[in-house]
Amino acid sequence: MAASEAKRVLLVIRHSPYGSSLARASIDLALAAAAFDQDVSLLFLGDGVLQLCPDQQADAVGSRNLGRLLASLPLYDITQVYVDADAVTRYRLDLAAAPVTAQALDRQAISQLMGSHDHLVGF
Amino acid sequence: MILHTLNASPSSAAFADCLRLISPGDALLLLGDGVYAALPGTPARLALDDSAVQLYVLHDDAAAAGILGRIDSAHLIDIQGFVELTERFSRQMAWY
Amino acid sequence: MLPPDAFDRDGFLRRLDDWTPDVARQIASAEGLALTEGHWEIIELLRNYYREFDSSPAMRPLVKYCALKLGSDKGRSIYLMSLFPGSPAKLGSKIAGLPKPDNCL
Amino acid sequence: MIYSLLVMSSPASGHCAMTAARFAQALVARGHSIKRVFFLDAGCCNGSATAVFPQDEDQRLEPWVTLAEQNGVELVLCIASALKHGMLDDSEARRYDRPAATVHPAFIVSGLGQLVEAVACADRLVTFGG
Repeated sequence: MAASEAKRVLLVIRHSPYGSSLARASIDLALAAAAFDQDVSLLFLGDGVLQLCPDQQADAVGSRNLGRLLASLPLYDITQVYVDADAVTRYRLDLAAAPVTAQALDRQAISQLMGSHDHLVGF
Repeated sequence: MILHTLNASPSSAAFADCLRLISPGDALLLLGDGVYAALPGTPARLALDDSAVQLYVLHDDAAAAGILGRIDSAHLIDIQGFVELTERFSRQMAWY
Repeated sequence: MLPPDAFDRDGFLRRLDDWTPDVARQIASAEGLALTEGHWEIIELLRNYYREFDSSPAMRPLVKYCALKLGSDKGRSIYLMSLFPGSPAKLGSKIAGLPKPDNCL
Repeated sequence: MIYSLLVMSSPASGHCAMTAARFAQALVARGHSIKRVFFLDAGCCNGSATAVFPQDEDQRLEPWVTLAEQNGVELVLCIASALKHGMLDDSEARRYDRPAATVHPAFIVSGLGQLVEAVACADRLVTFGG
């Protein structure tokens, strides 16, 4: 992977943490990309913002805790984390309590974000 | 400019999110259950017409759904047309 | 000493609850390592990482986490390599009784 | 142009996975090159050597095998997804003491790094989901 060929990749994450296996797959891909020194950004869109709920207790359903996994993103140097402001409002989420720091974007800013990356991966 | 592909029915959250983020000049290819969003006169189709998106429908999926006769042939493309869209648009966003 | 069938073919514990410091010594010895104070410090750190993030770390986050918790002297890959040769994140996780990384980085 | 494909669609539900295979064939026919097709989540079931589909329906495995064998397209199943779906090649079946391999030999079972690299190398990434 030549550095000159570096592609900016945006993962668009639209699924809730425990409703399907897609949420976990998208975060695993983010961690893998970071481990290979790729420039990766995350956008939590629509129901995807539900991954930012604080106090997830996944052991109650025998799952890995996705909220706690998200808290490790800064250790992977993943700092470009964005969240859909409309969905945050719709679900009355408190971003200050979220497991990872995320920047809230309105509709127009999200369109610009999608246009500023080379590849989009929709989950 | 983005090529959006939608493989989910017009009642889905995927459709709502896609519609919200589509920009004028983007293209939208409907496939699978997404083809129902092309049905003329439906709220989904009216919203798509308002969004000024270039609308395409995968021919075989519309045929399977039984709605081929209700869709203007100008919007219908085959798999090669799908490939051509990805040549024209450097990014694709899959909604499903 | 745990019996051989307590471990999978790659030497990872089948049941994470089986882990004790003695089991760590047993796994390390199978890998040709005698555990020193320096090893134990990283093993404890790995177990804390797992408790905090519910995952086994890749190399980069492990190095950063070490720097954060133990200072910049130890938060370096060369230091971790000297303790756990080859693949420190994987070998350290195995000895610390963490789940086998399933993402195969 | 260089394409990479990401397939998350199951072969057993809907026909998006078959659309992906037809898309890959059309890419080859138009002279594009395919760096890799990566199968993630339910998409990894496309590599099943043991799934049986009704005789009067499309055979879901065959188009992929043709792409691999006749056009040299690399097909990679995500190992984490594959294990969860019971998709094991010979070495994984041995590693986890399972009675048989279930992955067709035209497919490789490997990690997400293969997807990361495929995305980094591609002019175009096309995702198939749902």
